[in-house]
Amino acid sequence: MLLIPCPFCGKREETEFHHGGEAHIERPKDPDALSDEAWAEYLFMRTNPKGVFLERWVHLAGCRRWFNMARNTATNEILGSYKIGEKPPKGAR
Amino acid sequence: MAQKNRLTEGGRIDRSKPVNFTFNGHPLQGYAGDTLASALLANGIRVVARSFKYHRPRGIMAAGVEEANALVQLETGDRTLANQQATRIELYEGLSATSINCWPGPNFDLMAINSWFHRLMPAGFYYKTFMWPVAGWKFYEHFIRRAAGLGISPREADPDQYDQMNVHCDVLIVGGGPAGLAAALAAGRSGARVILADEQAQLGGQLLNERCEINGKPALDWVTTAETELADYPDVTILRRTTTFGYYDHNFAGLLETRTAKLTDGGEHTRQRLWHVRAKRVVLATGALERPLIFSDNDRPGVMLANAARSYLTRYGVKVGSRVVVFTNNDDAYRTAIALFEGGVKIACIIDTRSAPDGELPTAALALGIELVDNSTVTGVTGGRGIKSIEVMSLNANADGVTGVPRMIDCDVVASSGGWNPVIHLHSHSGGKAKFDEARGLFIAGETLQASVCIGAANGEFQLDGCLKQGFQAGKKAASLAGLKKSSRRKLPVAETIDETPARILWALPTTKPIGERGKHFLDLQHDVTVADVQLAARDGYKTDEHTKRYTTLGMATDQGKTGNIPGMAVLAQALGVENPGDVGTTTFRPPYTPVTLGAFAGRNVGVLTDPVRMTPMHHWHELSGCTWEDVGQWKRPWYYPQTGETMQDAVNRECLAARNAVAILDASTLGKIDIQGPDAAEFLNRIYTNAWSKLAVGKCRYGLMLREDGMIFDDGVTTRIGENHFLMTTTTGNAATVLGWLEEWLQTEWPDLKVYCNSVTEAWATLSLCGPRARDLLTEFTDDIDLSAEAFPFMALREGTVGGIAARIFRISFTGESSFEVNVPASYGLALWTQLMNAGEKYGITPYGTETMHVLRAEKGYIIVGQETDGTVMPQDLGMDWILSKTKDFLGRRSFARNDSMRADRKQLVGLLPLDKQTVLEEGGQIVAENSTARPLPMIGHVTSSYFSANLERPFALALVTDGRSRMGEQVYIPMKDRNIPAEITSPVFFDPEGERLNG
Amino acid sequence: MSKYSIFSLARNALNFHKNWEQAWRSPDPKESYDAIIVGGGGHGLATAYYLAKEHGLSNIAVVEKGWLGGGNTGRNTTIIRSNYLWDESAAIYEKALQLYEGLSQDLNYNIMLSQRGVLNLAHNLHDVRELKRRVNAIALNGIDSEYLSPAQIKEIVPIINISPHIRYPVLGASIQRRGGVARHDAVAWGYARAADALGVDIIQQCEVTGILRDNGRVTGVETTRGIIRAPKVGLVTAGHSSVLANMAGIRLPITSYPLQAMVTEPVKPIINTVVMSNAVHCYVSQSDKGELVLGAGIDGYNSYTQRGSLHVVEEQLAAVCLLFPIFSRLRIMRKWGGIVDTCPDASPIISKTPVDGLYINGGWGTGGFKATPGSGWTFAHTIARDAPHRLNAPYNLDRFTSGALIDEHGAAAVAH
Amino acid sequence: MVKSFLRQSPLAHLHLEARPLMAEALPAAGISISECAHTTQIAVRGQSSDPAFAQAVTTALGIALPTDACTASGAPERVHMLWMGPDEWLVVGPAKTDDRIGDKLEQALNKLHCAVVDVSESRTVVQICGANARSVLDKGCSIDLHPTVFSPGRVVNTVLARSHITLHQTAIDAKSGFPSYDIYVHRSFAEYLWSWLEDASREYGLQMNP
Ligand SMILES: Cc1cc2nc3c(=O)[nH]c(=O)nc-3n(C[C@H](O)[C@H](O)[C@H](O)COP(=O)(O)OP(=O)(O)OC[C@H]3O[C@@H](n4cnc5c(N)ncnc54)[C@H](O)[C@@H]3O)c2cc1C
Ligand SMILES: NC(=O)c1ccc[n+]([C@@H]2O[C@H](COP(=O)([O-])OP(=O)(O)OC[C@H]3O[C@@H](n4cnc5c(N)ncnc54)[C@H](O)[C@@H]3O)[C@@H](O)[C@H]2O)c1
Ligand SMILES: Cc1cc2nc3c(=O)[nH]c(=O)nc-3n(C[C@H](O)[C@H](O)[C@H](O)COP(=O)(O)O)c2cc1C
Ligand SMILES: [Zn+2]
Repeated sequence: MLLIPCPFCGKREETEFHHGGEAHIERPKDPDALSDEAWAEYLFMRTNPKGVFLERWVHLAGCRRWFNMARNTATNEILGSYKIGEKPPKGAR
Repeated sequence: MAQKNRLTEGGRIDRSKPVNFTFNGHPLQGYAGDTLASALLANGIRVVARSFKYHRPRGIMAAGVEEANALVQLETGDRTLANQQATRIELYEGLSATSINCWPGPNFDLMAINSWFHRLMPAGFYYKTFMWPVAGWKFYEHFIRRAAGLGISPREADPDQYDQMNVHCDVLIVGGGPAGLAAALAAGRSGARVILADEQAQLGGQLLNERCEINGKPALDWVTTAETELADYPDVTILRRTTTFGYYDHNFAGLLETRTAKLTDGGEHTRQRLWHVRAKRVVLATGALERPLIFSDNDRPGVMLANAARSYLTRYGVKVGSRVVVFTNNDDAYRTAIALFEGGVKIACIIDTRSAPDGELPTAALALGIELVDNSTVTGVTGGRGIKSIEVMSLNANADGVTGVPRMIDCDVVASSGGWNPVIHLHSHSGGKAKFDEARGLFIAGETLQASVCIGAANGEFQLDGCLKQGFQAGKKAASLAGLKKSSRRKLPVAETIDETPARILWALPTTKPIGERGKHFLDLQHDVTVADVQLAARDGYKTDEHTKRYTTLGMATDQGKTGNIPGMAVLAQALGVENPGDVGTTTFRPPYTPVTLGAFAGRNVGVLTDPVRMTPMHHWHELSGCTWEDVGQWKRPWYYPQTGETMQDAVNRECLAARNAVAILDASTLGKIDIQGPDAAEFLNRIYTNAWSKLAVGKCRYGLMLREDGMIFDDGVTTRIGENHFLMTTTTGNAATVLGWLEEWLQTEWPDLKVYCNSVTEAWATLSLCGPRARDLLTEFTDDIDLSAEAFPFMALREGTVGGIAARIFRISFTGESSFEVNVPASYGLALWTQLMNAGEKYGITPYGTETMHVLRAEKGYIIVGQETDGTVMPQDLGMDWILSKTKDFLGRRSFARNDSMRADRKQLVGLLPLDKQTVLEEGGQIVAENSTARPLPMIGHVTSSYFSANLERPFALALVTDGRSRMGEQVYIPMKDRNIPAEITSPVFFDPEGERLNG
Repeated sequence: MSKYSIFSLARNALNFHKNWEQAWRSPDPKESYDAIIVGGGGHGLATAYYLAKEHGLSNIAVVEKGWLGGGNTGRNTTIIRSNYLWDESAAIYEKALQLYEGLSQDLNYNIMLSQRGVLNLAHNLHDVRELKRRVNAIALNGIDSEYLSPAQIKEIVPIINISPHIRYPVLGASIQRRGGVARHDAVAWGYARAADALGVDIIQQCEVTGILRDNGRVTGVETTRGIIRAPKVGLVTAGHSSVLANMAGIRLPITSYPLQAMVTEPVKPIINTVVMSNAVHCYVSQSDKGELVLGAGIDGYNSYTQRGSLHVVEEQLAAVCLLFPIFSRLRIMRKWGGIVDTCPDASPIISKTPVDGLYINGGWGTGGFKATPGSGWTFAHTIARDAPHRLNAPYNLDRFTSGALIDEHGAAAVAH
Repeated sequence: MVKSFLRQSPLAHLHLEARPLMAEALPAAGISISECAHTTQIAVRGQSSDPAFAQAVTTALGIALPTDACTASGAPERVHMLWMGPDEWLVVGPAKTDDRIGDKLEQALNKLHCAVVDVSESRTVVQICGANARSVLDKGCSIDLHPTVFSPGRVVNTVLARSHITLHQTAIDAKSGFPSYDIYVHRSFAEYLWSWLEDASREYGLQMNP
């Protein structure tokens, strides 16, 4: 049972959130310029690391804001959360 | 012969309160304060159960959670509880318990025949046999299943209630023994919010079983004072009968509280409450469990843990036997000998695996005149249903064999102690490591991933004084780490420290023959796993702890190996020639610490509270009208409104005809509605939807399709431009929340530069959808400020005004293909307007219709339903909806059209299907084949997505997805059912009013 | 390999079972092999077995970081069935089921296949439609499959609540009578023993930490027990698929989630079949030992911790209590988690990779136990011939580029 | 213009007003709950970092924009404002005020990038107070409601049982120390939530206010 630090509301139970997968996957600016492989990379390919993972969450039952979080997927230790557009906390990169 | 083993005084039972109960039908009596186990022992009952596999007679071996043998079926009928440990059942008036897994009873059990074949049934024997004939397992399995399984499940629904509670605290302390109590006092004094939970009905832990002193007074006095002090702190919560069953990430713990002393019956209360505790700090003061010595035939009724024998005497005033042998490898068991001796029990002797133990406790025991047989072990036990005597021999130099002359000692109880195992279960649940203390042969808590600490016996501190000190220190530190700095200068309690000399750890004790050849050395008493089984596992190649566990089922019973696991792993280590059992390790500790009722996990989410039923403002009108409901997401929607005597088809026909010929009304309030505002709103819609939005005029509506990035259809709906920078989007009922989430996700994470705000207004509006040729006539009666004529108010337009005196928005949009008016009023006026429309509409034949009729009507028009015509693999082109794909802008999902599979010519396409016999309604989900054949396999070319009888067309019809369907118009295909292939013709998917004249009418 | 039978059991009994041979050896890794299979779960062991048995490739090693079968093979709810929607899925799962049907004899190890039938419940009209679609498709593929009314369900599962008034009423079910359960550990052990007998080296406690490549070709693996060379390497590491692929510089369309399961205390037989409900994320069967084996839906976030969150279990058990009100007083004895590797289309990958000689088998998510023999059989073919078998050709990595996904989501919100 | 007698709250059909007032019968009632129907509720979206926005809101309503997370401004019995998110607020007006709040806001915010949406109909408000109010909420809500952490003026969007709610602690009784809360629940969930509250309150003794 994760205790997730929403950058806006503070620490709340996991049940208030929804996980949004890997963070920092940008939608290509010009999809037509991409090969099928590159498009597939954007659509489907994920790092899925064992260790520190930069991921997206949305505080669905709270402030409805999306944010990013750095969490160790091997231990569930949370290194910190940060707003969209901000840089990951130190030690997470 | 009432309670022949009960002492006349002593113990924490109330002799003035006799309690009647029955065991296997025999009426017996105990006292308030007894457990079922102590009462059975008081009454001289020895055989309580039979073992799992060999059906050997078994007695009571412990006094607490570690009991592996004495399982009973408690009560009968709907309140029955299976596999209950007699040691944890507080005795109550009228209790009735029976032995499980034996017939006719524990003293004589027919299945004991199994033990004759025990040689054929070593660990894992079933993997090696039952393979012939090929279909044979089904036959064997039938009998194996009936023989296995312990107690019986209730056969009726549970009459009791369970609930849950979420709480936060600074410090959660698990265990109310001396260490936990001390921690609670220290934390409580610093003003912390404390939860102290103990699984027992009384606090005190091990002190309840001892006669020791704190501050020079009986230790229990200190317990009482501590409880009184704690009760005074408003922020200290003490939970008795509450087991912390699981310890999860980020200091979250699950606790199970049993709310009544009568285990089976919640009465007026909830029977059990499951607590969700989020703690800043956790202190684990869970104590230690004694482990037995593993010797030949150590499962006989009368072999028990040394501290259990002590507990029955001190806590319950029960003599466990008349001649007791204490068998030990450590000093602590001498306490049992002394206590029993002083309580008037004859001690036959103390057998110690060590030579000449000279610690304070052995010295004190010897001073009482108790005989010590040192450097020895029990090599055999005689007596099946109760010990008659034991055989004792000296250990050889390596302690791997015995020497000398066997000596027979008469006795009826062997109280054995192999040392203590700290309870590190919870620590491990949450990802903490275990580390092996080689010197003492036990596992203690290693590194933790949580903000937690193990203290007291759970931390390997076995001295009372040390436990108190660790407790105070841990409580204070936890409070301070949780942010409370207040400190107290009260004097700490002290207890006498009795030095104990080191134990001599021997795992499986030798007998006169190799292990397995004389008697059985049981490790897991509940699953009948022996030392020989573990050795066989190692020999068979199952060499890791986890393999041995699974091959032998060691530790997989309801007690989860609380007494057997550690010796078992040590035996495995020996069998593998590994010197240090720490290198073999322990198998994984998993929640729950002790079993937890399913009902408690479910809590109040049962019955009518299972899951919210979402209701529209008109819900209760529908209910009263006798409609049949369809579940759509959490909503209930009217499916159809049968009148007396009508079948579903009758009702749907009537509703369909009314919609096309008169006027019909649908509650469409469940549709998702999203208010979208901002200067970039149109641009936002351009990206989200496949078609273009910038040029939509204010006051106009447009249909839109949303795709996922993989190009597949995700949702659809009509969006209206309410103002230059203001749109109202509608979504399908089931997807309302998902679509809002989708919009927010793109806005917030990908396009934060777009100036757009989205707000859900689904619930703000009641939507009453009127359709049919008389709809306009009816509505005209209700409004004088909106011109409803087709010219003034065309299809796909919005008007605002009043309807029936209520501020309203009317949309001329249609899902039925009829001239329609979707009237939206503030939700709390929905019912009033609905009622008025029904009254006034009577003369036009107004008919309420449900989702089924809606589906028929839309299908007649070839309109799709997302989730029915689509399944996550369907692109707009497949549905013939290329017209809605903008060629001039990018939108989500567009790039995926250019992938190979998207451009395949033979994709499945939406078509209509007309069954040739004009009678048969095809099965939705029916598969379509090209060939009229009964061969299997038979290649499929598509499937029926929607299928109905149409009263308007006077025939059945269907929609389908068919490979290359659009080029198959007029072809005959077949829909195979169990008994026949139904022929049908492929047609256009639009069956009614293809020109759309009615829409505009 | 000495044969297992009632006779050998009797013979050994005379001797206190002291003379059994080890089920498999524990050799040290050799310097090189013809092929290395990374991952000693059911799929990896089956791959090794069929490589040796069907393709004569016996100089191979199975390299396992922990203990055999300690991954998902050892923690799944053991449901076996082949009633999948799409032709491609039906074909491979049916192949697996057919291999299962003779597996105890083939391996000479009783895997206790119990074909007691698997029911999938429908709770709303949408479910009913989807279920019928599936039932029809499966039957046309020549696989046994029937649709049951609530009354028929009640006959098979008398303890289920079919009241139309409960929150998730039981409106119907599909049944595959040939479906059922098997003893999961035995599948791993049986394959291990049989593969070992054919000469396969099974190396436990040996973690692969790197994948050696030269010029776009695989040359071996780096392990905690040293470098082992081989011209062919098959990755079969389930939950850890991405971790291994990343070692070879490959990103996969896979996400790893915790999936929880649990057992109750044992009771006398009370349910004789397997009941699954995808809509409410729960499934139930009773083991031969008497426990109810219950599975939940996946947890909502990536994790490698093999433990999940409590609320997931609570929701699942509330649904169980609704469908089986008599279970409310039974107690959960143990619960655990596994790590499942899920693909976007809920179908697996059995494929060559961009690195020559490197093959991958993964993405089975919540439902690969039932596929174990078929997965190993086709993967062995793929490795031996450096080309997929007809049955696994659709499961290549390219499908994510071409878009030819095999979307089993309908079936497999939870596809056990 | 609007015939207000036609208006029905989502709990109206339960006829709560007609239920016996159990105060006397149950002097020890630990919980009292009631519906506060038909409050005005306006969702306001905008940039709190934009001083013009905050100023305009204050001008329109006479109360400050609560910019601290999870707080409210204004007095609960008058127009007040709840923080819903970093760019989202809920303006609440008592049931009987005229509906001009929305207009005032729209006028004041006219020129700015913002959104003002009348959502009065979306939710109803259930008020709960009494000695055991906190325990009842604890049965279904994971927020820490201890007085040292959660006090009058605190607002959270969260989950209660199986529905999303907004929880606003409106007061704490000076004498008894008992808290009062407003629970905002979407109208389609209202009946479910009410049943849940009744069920959770049962052990403490429940009193219903008209
Ligand atoms: C709770 C749960 C319930 C399930 N229920 C069902 C069900 O009812 N029916 C069904 O069909 N399926 C079910 N599944 C899914 C099924 O268990 C898996 O799909 C299947 O077991 C995968 O088998 P495998 O052999 O590929 O993987 P595994 O058994 O996980 O084997 C992979 C092995 O790779 C090893 N490994 C990983 N990294 C390395 C490395 N670096 N070096 C060496 N070795 C490594 C692991 O230790 C592991 O032993 C369930 C899964 C779970 C978790
Ligand atoms: N001399 C020895 O060899 C020896 C060995 C062990 C213990 N002891 C004595 O035992 C005492 C140990 O004190 P302590 O406080 O550490 O332990 P304790 O055993 O006195 O108390 C632990 C308490 O925790 C409870 N508990 C355990 N797991 C629980 C769970 N999951 N949920 C709820 N409750 C749980 C137990 O019921 C028990 O009441 C001391 O008096 C010590 O001297 C002596
Ligand atoms: C089908 C199945 C049945 C199981 N039955 C039992 C059981 O009867 N008793 C038990 O303690 N554990 C049982 N387990 C759980 C295992 O003890 C163990 O928790 C699981 O294999 C995961 O491994 P781990 O807990 O060591 O990580 C069972 C597991 C499975 C997959
Ligand atoms: Zn938040």
